[in-house]
Amino acid sequence: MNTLGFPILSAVIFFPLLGVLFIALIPSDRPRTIAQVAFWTAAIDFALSLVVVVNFDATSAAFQFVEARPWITLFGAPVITYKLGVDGISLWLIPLTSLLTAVAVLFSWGSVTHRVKEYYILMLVLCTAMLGVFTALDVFLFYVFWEAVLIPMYFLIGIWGGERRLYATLKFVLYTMAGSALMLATIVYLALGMSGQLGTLTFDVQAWYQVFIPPTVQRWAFLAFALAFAIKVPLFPFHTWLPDAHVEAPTAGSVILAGILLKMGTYGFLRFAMPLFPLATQELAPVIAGLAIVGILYGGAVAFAQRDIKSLIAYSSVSHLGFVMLGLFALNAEGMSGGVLQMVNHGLSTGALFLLVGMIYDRRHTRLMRAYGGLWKVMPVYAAFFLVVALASLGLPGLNGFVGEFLILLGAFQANRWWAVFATFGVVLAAVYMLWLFGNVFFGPVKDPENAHLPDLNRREVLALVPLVALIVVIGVAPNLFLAPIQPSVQALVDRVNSAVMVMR
Amino acid sequence: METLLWALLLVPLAGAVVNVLLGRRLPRQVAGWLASGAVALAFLIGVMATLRLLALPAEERAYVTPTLYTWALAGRFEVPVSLLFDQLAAVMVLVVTGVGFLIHVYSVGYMAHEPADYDFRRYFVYLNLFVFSMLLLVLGSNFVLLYAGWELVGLCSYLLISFWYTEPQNAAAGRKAFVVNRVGDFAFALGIFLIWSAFGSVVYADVFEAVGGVAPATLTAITLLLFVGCTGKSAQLPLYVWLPDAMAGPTPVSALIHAATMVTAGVYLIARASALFAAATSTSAIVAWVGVLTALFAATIAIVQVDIKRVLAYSTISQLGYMFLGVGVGAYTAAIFHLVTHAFFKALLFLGAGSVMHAVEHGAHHAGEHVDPQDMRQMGGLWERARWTGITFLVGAAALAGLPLTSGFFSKDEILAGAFLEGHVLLYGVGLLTAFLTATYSFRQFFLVFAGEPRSEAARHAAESPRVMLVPLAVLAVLALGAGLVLGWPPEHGIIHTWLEPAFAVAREGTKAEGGAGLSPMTLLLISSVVALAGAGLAYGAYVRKAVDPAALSVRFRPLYVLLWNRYYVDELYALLFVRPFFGLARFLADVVDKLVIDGAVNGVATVTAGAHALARRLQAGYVRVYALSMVLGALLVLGYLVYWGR
Amino acid sequence: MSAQFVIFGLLAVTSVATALAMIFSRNAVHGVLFMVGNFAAVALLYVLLGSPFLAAVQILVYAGAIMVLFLFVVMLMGPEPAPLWEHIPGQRPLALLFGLLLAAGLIAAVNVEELTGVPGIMSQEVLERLGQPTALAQTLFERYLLPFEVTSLLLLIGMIGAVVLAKREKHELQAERAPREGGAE
Amino acid sequence: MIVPVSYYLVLGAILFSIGVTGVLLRRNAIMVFMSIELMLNAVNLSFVAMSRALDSLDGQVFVFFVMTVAAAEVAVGLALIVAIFRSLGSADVDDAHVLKG
Repeated sequence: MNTLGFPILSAVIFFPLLGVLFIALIPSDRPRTIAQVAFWTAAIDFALSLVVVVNFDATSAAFQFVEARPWITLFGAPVITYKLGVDGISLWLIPLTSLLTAVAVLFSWGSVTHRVKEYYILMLVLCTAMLGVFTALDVFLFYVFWEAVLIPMYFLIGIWGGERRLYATLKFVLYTMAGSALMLATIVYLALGMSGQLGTLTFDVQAWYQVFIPPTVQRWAFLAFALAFAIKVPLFPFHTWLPDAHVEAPTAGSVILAGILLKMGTYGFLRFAMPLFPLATQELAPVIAGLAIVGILYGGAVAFAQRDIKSLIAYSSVSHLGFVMLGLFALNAEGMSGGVLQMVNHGLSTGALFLLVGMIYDRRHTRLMRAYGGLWKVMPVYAAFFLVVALASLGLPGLNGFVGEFLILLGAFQANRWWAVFATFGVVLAAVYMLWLFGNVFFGPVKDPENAHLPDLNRREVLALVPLVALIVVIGVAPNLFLAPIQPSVQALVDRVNSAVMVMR
Repeated sequence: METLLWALLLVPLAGAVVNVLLGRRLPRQVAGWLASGAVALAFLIGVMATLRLLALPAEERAYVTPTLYTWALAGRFEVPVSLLFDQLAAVMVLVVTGVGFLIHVYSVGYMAHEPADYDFRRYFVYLNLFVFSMLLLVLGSNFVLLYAGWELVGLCSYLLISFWYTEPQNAAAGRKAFVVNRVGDFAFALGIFLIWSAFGSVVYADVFEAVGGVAPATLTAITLLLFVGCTGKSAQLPLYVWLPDAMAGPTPVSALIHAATMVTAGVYLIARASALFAAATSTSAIVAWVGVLTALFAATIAIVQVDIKRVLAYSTISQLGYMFLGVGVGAYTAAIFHLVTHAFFKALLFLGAGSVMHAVEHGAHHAGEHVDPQDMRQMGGLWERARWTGITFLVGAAALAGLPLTSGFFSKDEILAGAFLEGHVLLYGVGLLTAFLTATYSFRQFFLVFAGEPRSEAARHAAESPRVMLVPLAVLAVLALGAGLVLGWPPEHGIIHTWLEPAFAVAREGTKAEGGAGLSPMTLLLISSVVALAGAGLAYGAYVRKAVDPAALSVRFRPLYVLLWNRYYVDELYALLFVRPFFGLARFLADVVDKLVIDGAVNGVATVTAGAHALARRLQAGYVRVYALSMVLGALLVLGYLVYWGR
Repeated sequence: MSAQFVIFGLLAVTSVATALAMIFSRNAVHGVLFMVGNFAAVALLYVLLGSPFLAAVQILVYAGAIMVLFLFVVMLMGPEPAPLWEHIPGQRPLALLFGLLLAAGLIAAVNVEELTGVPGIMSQEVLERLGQPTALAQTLFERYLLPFEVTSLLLLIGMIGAVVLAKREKHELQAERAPREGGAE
Repeated sequence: MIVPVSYYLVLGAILFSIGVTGVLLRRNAIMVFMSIELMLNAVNLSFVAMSRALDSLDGQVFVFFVMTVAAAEVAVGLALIVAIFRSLGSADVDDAHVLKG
């Protein structure tokens, strides 16, 4: 299975920890060195994740680069295994994670000045945990990584955040924990329940796939999993932690939060909730799709009413993630591939948006839209980057957002025409609030004299943005490069969900 | 051929890219000429490609390039990236690049006074990007590529309308254009989804071949959705509201995007999908009626406007309405013919208007007086001061009015004749009325600007524009004057007809001319001439000879005048119906629903928990010995259990 | 009744009495002294159980080192103004009640009958055999070598912990010193 | 005649309970601590007695370890008490009921 003969996934996941070790040895009065080491760690990790991408067999739906080692053994049988693997669904999330970490670290050079050492250590630990979430093939291992992500994020927002950071962190952590606690109970329940059919107690998700779960159990288990994942996504109406967390988080935290953390929720649906409980998925798909559509429209409308740039983007995330969820629960290959791709797209474009907001925040120390205006004249390079990213976010053809949204809506249309009708209106709203934002910040006269002499982007900031923008364009122009490896896995999942229903009938 | 087409598409894009990357190191004039050169090259390539096409037999003049790469493949959905070059595309390509080139050249002069090099370059980057997007729209071999181009031209339109972004109303106009277009695109996208689920493909060839196998109701739904998309992009009722505001952009932009090319994309789309529309007769009727009513509606507004560009904007809406009338009644060739001539004369008029504004601004600068350079009430007597502009403008106005033998005359008449001969007498009647109004307002405009005495100091000191602006005007004037005769004579059998007919062969199959009330095409031609001349004559009588006093009329029919002056209050109505409710709803959702209801529920859970823990907290007083006590109690309970039940 | 019973009885009474006296003594110094007595009594019980080595260790470590430490700290902190009232309601009666209940429960759990029924193993012979320090050493350094070494680590950590805790923070010292210096001038 | 093991166990139980009562009753941290030592001693006594009864040395070894742990515990615990005393000015366990420096 592992064609490389080398535990590449473990290497990718744990390489950042090596960097942590290294940073721990650097005295904390040398913040520059620490930042550089952190950046190079993340950058090399990105290179390692490219090794995964390059060697990935795009024609196969199977898990690849699988590593399995017993971790916790009970009565001689490995109950919990350290099992990793990648398929088309998780493939792009890995380079995305390491890339965004590298970019966020690079950005932080300029804006993090106190407790530098702890900051970068937490960033790298966060990277490891997130990569673990996306590669774990053992439910228990997944859960461990899932919760491990919370800890560094908690500190990142709680220490380097804004004024109301305590409220935001508490809300973020409690909300997420509330969901995942229920999931943990369900995981244990399922493991015990399945041990009868499997003959052994195991948390190996591939083994779980083989088990037929009774419909009632499926429904309840699906709901428990869905709650945990829906909070993370966040699906309407579980979204209110997101704006608070985003507004208070430091820029890099927002980038990671929007870019990757939210994808853990949608990924959870794809990897666990949907394949494990196909009947319940089929049964509850209209409900989830309905919530997704409400989220699309609601997020768009509320985003428009925001005065704070970050919170506008946060609500736009609610809208965009609504698209992703709609794509997944269209339950056909078109919508689901769109959804999987849109996860990556949203990570790139919203990550870039938060970076851009962070850059202006570092200069002016305010996120209120009305404090700006006419910035195009002052910072033309910045404006150009912002324009491209904003356009990507509102789904302009030729940029990445369009591909995902189009496929999602196409899939939704196939599943239920009215879904598509309402959801497509979200695209109109996206134009409304994004152009509203862009117009308010960049158009008009320079109202505030403080804005008149802001320096344009420096080389480091441009360097942080270029890879994101380049990917935004590449995905927009040639999305098939990215869609092709997704296809087999998505098709397998769709077949799995749909065929289960046929068995029932 | 393949290389040729890809080069055609990519040359303007390359121009934009080069200007973005290297522009800073080049002198500003070089940037402008580079952009113009790219479009000129594209035009030449377009000519070469058309000649190649001409070498083929008429039935085989549709070349589809091999797929360059698959844009997207997901499930059964596949979008190949390939180009289609047929007669229709050839016409569009030549118009876009030809007129586009002239406007680029004109812009080099027009934008020369732009203070910042950066803005000058930015302008040409947008223009090149626009030409690329428009070519993508025209050349794409499937609906998705068309849609991509469709949205990209919308973007360029947005960027160019709000080009002078320091004025907040320009920014607002750009946003309005984009958002209204998005509303149309919303339906267009749904149309594509429906096409795909009905036909299983989005490639033109696959779709048009299979029209027969699809239920008529589905076809009607598809075509209606596509048409809603067209009303957005081509500014038809009810989504036309963005176009008058779009005049906030630089005038050459209005000429290129908001008159000659982009706004005709809707007509192109329907012509391209003529196989679908011809099969959906009820949609075609709707298209025709929307078109003709838009034409009338916009013409009535145009007749009272005083802003030189707004008159042209409403006339553009009106003329686009004619084109939709044409495609609606099945006169596809006539519609495209009108598209071409309209591109010439409307670009000419806009550029002429730009030249007028340029002249007046010059005068205002000279006289040290501040006037709105677009207000026709401040002009007059420019004929002596800007002779070349005047002559070319006159040609344009004549073509717009449809005076005999000008290009507009032939194409417009053909649409009307098409409507009449297909038996739509009522449509014909409304169209004719509109033609009369068109002639009136176009000459009203000409006389207000050029005739009589100057009505302001600025107009008195106005001066002719530089040659770089006049040359394109002259070229366009020749085209606007002669294109109709060259391309469209004799009626129904001109060059353009023989060229385009095969492209619409499928669509024409079902419909047969029934010969309405027994009038021959020549008679219709005569009626059109009389109507146009009458309209022009009315304007002459009112504004030159003062035989009729327009001011007195406006007092006499005051309510009507106020209604027209305020453009039927449509903007206000939309603000009342859509914009303000949306603002209110968004605010309500954000401040009440989100903060109080949803987050309130979340915080409510937190409050309940907090209340519960206030109780539990009594136990957690922080006194170690209380903890110890409870620990011992627990130990006792375990012990008791073991002692009494454990045996 | 052998002498052993008599000695056991005496020691048992002594240990219980000293323990009670300790927990009820108002003065901490007295408490420490009662505790020394208690430990001594327990040490003698070890002798009675045939473990003279453990008894010695008990005296040395507990009654010696640990008690000295306690005494030292008590002295360091000085006499405590012990308030007589109890401000946690019900703490005292509950404490006594729980103590009694615990004693009763534990005694019941010891299951006297079963154990008294088999006195055989605990013979004089066993006592003598197991009492040898060599036997103890053998067990300790063979079977329990690793735990033994870990214990040493534990002690080291305890030492470091005590040092760290006792060490005053730099700013604390400064804060303390500053007014004093100010007063000297 | 040898004293039966149960006698020792009962004695251990009584001593242990007295220790527990001490912990619950006393507010002086040192006294609480001493009561804990009392409990440890009671357990040690039981260990030694059972070691005899079961003819095994393991119990005694455990006593050994308990003593070591107790020593370490006393060192750290007393240091803690001193630290608390220094910052609060009291060794009353009830005074240290807020998690705040």
